[in-house]
Amino acid sequence: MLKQLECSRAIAEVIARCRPEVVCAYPITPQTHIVEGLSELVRDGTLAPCEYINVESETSALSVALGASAAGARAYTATASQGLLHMAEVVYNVSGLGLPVVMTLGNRAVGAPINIWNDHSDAMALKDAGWIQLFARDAQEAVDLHVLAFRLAEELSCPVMVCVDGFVLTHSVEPLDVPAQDDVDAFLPPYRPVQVLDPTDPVSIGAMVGPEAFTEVRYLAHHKQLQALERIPQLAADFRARFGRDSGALLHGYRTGDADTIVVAMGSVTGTIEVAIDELRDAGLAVGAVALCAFRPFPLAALAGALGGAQRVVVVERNLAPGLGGAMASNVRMALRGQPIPVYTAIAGLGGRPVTRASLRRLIEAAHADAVDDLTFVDLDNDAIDRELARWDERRRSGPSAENMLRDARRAR
Amino acid sequence: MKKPFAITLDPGSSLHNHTGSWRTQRPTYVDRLPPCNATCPAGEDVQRWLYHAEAGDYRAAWEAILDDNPLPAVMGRACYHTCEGACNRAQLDEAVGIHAVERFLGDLAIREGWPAPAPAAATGKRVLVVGAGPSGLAAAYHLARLGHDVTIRDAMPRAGGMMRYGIPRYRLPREIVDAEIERIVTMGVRLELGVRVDDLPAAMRDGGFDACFAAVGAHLAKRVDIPAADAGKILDAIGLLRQVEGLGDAPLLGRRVVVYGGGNTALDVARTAKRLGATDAVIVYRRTQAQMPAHEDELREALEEGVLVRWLSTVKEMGEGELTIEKMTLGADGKPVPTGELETIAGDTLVLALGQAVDLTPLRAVPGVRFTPDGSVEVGPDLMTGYPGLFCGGDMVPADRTITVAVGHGKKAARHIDAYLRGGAYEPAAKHAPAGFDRLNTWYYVDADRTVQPQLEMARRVGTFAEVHGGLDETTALFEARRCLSCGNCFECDNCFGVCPDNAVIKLGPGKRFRFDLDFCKGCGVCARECPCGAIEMVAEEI
Amino acid sequence: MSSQRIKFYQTGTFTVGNRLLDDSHRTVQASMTRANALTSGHRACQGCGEALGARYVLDTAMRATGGNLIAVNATGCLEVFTTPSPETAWQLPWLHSLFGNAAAVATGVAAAMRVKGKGTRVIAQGGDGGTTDIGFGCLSGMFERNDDVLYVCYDNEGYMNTGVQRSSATPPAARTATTPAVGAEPGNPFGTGKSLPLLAMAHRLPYVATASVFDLHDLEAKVTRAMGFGGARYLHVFVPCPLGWGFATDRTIELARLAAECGLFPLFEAIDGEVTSSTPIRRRVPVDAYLRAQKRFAHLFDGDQADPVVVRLQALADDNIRRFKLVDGAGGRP
Amino acid sequence: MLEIRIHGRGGQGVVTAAELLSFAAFREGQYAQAFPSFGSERMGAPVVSFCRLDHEPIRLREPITAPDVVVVQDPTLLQSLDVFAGLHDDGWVLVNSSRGFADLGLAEWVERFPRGHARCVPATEIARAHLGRPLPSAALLGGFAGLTGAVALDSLRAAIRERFAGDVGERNAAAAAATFALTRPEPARC
Repeated sequence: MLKQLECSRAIAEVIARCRPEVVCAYPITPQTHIVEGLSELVRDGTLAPCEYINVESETSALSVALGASAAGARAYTATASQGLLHMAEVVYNVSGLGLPVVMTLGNRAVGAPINIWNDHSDAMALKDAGWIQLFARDAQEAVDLHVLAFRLAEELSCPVMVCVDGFVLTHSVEPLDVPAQDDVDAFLPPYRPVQVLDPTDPVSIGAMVGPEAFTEVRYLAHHKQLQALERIPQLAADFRARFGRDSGALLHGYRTGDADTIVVAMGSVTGTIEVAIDELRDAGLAVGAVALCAFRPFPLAALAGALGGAQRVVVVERNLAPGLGGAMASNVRMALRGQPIPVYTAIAGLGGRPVTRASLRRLIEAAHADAVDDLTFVDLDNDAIDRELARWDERRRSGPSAENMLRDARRAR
Repeated sequence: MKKPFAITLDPGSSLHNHTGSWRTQRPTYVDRLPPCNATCPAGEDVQRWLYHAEAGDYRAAWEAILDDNPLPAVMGRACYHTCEGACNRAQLDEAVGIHAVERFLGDLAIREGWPAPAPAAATGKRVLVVGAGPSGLAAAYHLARLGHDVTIRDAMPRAGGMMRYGIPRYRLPREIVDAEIERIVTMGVRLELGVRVDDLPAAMRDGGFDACFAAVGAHLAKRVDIPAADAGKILDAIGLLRQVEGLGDAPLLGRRVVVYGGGNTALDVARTAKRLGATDAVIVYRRTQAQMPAHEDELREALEEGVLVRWLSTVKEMGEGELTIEKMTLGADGKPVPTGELETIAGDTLVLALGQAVDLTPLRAVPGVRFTPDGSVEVGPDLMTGYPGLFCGGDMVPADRTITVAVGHGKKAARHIDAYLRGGAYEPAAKHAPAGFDRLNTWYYVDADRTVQPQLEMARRVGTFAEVHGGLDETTALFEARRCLSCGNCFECDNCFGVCPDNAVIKLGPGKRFRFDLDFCKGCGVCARECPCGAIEMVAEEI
Repeated sequence: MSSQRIKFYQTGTFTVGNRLLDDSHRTVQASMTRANALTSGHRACQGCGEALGARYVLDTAMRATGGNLIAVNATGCLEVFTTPSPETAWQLPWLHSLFGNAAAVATGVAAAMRVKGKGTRVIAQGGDGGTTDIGFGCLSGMFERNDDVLYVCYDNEGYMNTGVQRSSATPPAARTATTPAVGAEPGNPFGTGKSLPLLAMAHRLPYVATASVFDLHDLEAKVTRAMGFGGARYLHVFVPCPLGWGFATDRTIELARLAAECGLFPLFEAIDGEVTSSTPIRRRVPVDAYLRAQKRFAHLFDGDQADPVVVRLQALADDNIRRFKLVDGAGGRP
Repeated sequence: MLEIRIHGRGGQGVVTAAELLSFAAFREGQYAQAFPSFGSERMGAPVVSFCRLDHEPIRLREPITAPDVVVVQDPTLLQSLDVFAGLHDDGWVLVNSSRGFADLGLAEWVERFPRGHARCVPATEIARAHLGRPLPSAALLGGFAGLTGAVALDSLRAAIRERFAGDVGERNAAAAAATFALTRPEPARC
């Protein structure tokens, strides 16, 4: 049943219907509304039994979830940006111990300069921490992915990070269907841990593993991700069967069938890209789009299949790997190894800069004509850059670039 | 549970890892010789019997004493307890009152009528014991336990020797002596009193004895010539003490008694004189207090009772109601030297307490028996004389003349006689290494001052022959027993079991002590260091 | 009096067990059926105080909870020497995550137990580095939320796992790999460091105590008492380290004893933020006796003259004795 | 290349010994590589360290499984480990023991080695005499130098003095010299 809701509220409600037993929270924008909503649902008894724990840091937040999960409780937390990096070693630890924690990541840039708006720098920083990373293309998928995430996590005993673009999705108010409790219960069986701290059957969890077995432990972590590649489409099909909509997949293709140029992206930019594709199709360009839902595991085969007929690929990504280009594009190139087609990287929407239909159309058109560089910065203020670089040339030290550029921008106005 | 590979492990799986390979030294449990035992002339295993007493198992404690000494109630009173002088606890607070616990156990046994242990199967061998003093009684008792047929002969009308005719009643009540002798007789030992044995080989031959133990004591009073107006006023100590015990005439001492000598007998006589009604009892001694051979406690009690001592003095002359004494001084060699300075003191009677000599008459003619220059019988390490099968002990042979030495001789002689009768030689077990104070970890022991035995009030002390010292009651005896530090012998405190960082000590259960698990012991040595009583040693590993 | 002393004198009253005592008066460690929560085969150094402390604490807690106990462990010596895969020395459910998050992980375990209504109790444990330094944020959070966890710090006064570096629990003047005994003020500077027990008290915890491996009766009484409280509790256990401090492996307990009996490590307990009792020193010793036994203080005893630093350390000890009332009357026998 | 494996116990200076050897060899212009094998074991546990000496740069980074020389710092290890694993028959063996191979039960086994290649030296006794402490590392290195000739005694002493300042260095150097004298082959008679 559709209701006009803030996405964060809807996520809170769907999390509650997933019946987590321990929820840990440390506030950081833009995920705060989710955990605020959960605190209310726990306090008013909607979500019960559940321990809601206000912790003093993200490290503690995920550590509490880790402990709860190891003790057999379904555990949930949410974070963003600096918070994810603050808890970074626990992120690795949860996956290393194979604990099926589900965490919402309200994607946000990582400072400095401090910036509270959306991009994917946070998720990309920890892409290799052993978690499954699912990116929501829209608010409804953001809601639905959590149900799927718990089931996937617990089946594989592997943590899942549900990546939801900060503000763009988290704070969007729109008609949303929060899966009904009965359906969630039917889809998501109670948590049966693979390993658990139990005084009647004691084990030691978290041993020190030396050179003789560490490689094998890591291999098995990789193997879990490969298993997820198989399970995600199956669970998506199950989800469709029960809830009647397509939420969750390895990837979503859009008008790729005969496309010469295919745009690959993740998250909330997907919708805008699809609109731009429609407009360009109307203008006669054979273009299409692929939205990755699973970034870890990375769906190499599925993506290769989706991109198989294209002559070029444009990766639009909301993060920058300084000194290289884009983390996502590097991964996409892996899917296309052996195929002599160019993969253009377009960095867009960093730190919350809007990714507009117009910009996207310009980008895609240029790419379609192979008139873009390998690495493009969408909507880059070239004047500001040029002035700052000139200053760099004058003097090695010219003060903080950000302030200089702001001053220039004011002057320009 | 299907556990994730490598990171999740089965409990206690480290038991596969035998850390014993780390060890370069290993702990070993030892039993060491506590100083009480080491110094006891009777060889009592004090620590062992206290161990039972600590647990309130008084019967077992008493029986453990009886392994070495058949006279606990006597010994608890009359022994000068060298054990307490050596007790390690004295370096912590005060020595354990071993004699008081022994006396408690001895008295309890008498009160409860506990019998001596049943003798071993009869050997058919017959042994004659001459002298029913502590040494003869002890020998008879041990020989009887070993299954031999024993007859004791004594010239006196009653058994006990010096226990009856030497030590005053106020120190050793006669009913105690009687009870402990009776227990030995009950074992089947024949007691023939009033029988003097003058020819030992003949007595052995005629009685069909396979061996003989002679312990007739030293009854001949040593005398010095002192010019006296009335020689009748000069008595000897041993004769006086016998008179008090009803042998011969009742003693007539007068009001002012002077005792000449510095041994325990001198004090016994002076204190006895007080009890017989003397107003003055003065001891005259040639040397200083520090040189006095008498036991410190005896002197203290005598002084409490009003006995006076003239140190560094000799008796020159006995006059009518007075004596002349000469003051002495200590020479460079520490010996007393006359000063020529004379003094007169009041005195109706002079009692000589200058020591006793052995009556060697019965042994003079025995072939092979030899004597020391100072008039003792020469014996080998097995206490046998030069005459085969004839053993001697107690005051007759060269040794300290105490009841405890005597009892020790009795035991020792019995063991050698037993071996002799079996045609072998007795080999005493090797002694354990000493358990010195430096080996103890005394932090684990609570400070606990010694229990004070009750004493008779002074008025009754000097007026009667009632026993001066009272015994401990059960509570105080238990307390005192538990002050024992158990030097050098495991008392199952569980410290080693508890303090091992590698759980490499196995507790075997009550009374069974512990075992080291060498699969896991890394040889750190914490157990040895923290053993309160020093019963663990670290030994280098052999390759 | 923090543990119930046995009134009637017993041979070896302060020993681990005593055949003369009623079972209820003996320590858990005297029992043949103790849990051995930390069992043989672990790879701790010979004479490791931490191995002892951990077994003491956990076995007592196992008894107090009827075995319904889970332990969470910070990274450090205790973790490394007990669980090198494929072998673990633990015999109770045990979880290790990271160096600085043990308190938070324990909070999570406790939350799970509460939500499941299992009544299982939780102990978190770590060394002084994991407690006073890197883990302090998580620990403080666990304290102020009053989560139902007993946090136990095994204090060996340094980062021993990484090779004996300074922690904020390292005592003044002590030499470590990062506070070398050179320069004007050799060793760890005076005026640094922190007291976690006092910080814990400032959180108004229901129960805070210090204990040491030399006095097992006292330690077990404190663990037992701690398990009788709900909410966040803190126990700080003194565990000498033969390697890091430089003393012979058989002297571990002796060193712990000397530390307490000279006053440098006070044994006390506090309820709701107030000190309620302290364990009196029975045989007081000067700090010399404790310091001289360790190589980490050897530089204080190089010269012929007594180092003034020893006097300063004695003053710290005296201050503890006064502050925690460690000496009653004459102060025990010297 | 000469590959050396040193067996001892945590706390006995096993790692330091390999390092000192490499320093000594470096002084002589050799290429030398010393490295430990770290486990989770602690003080007292059996530990092992490695040293490679060569006249060419050393690129190998694998543990030494087939050593030319095995040095055993603590003979109690012989009971629990195969310290000689991988040692080939023309290799060298140096064991710290005041007793002989016969007493150690190795008499027959050492016969496989060339004459003079297997020695027991009382390094702990020598260390006690020179240092007053039973730390046999330096003494054993002296023995190694005497036995194999792979480094000169002077280089070794210099390396020891460089590592341990003052009296401690002198005493260790003296211990090394003492063991060197024991193990050096008899000088040829003229």
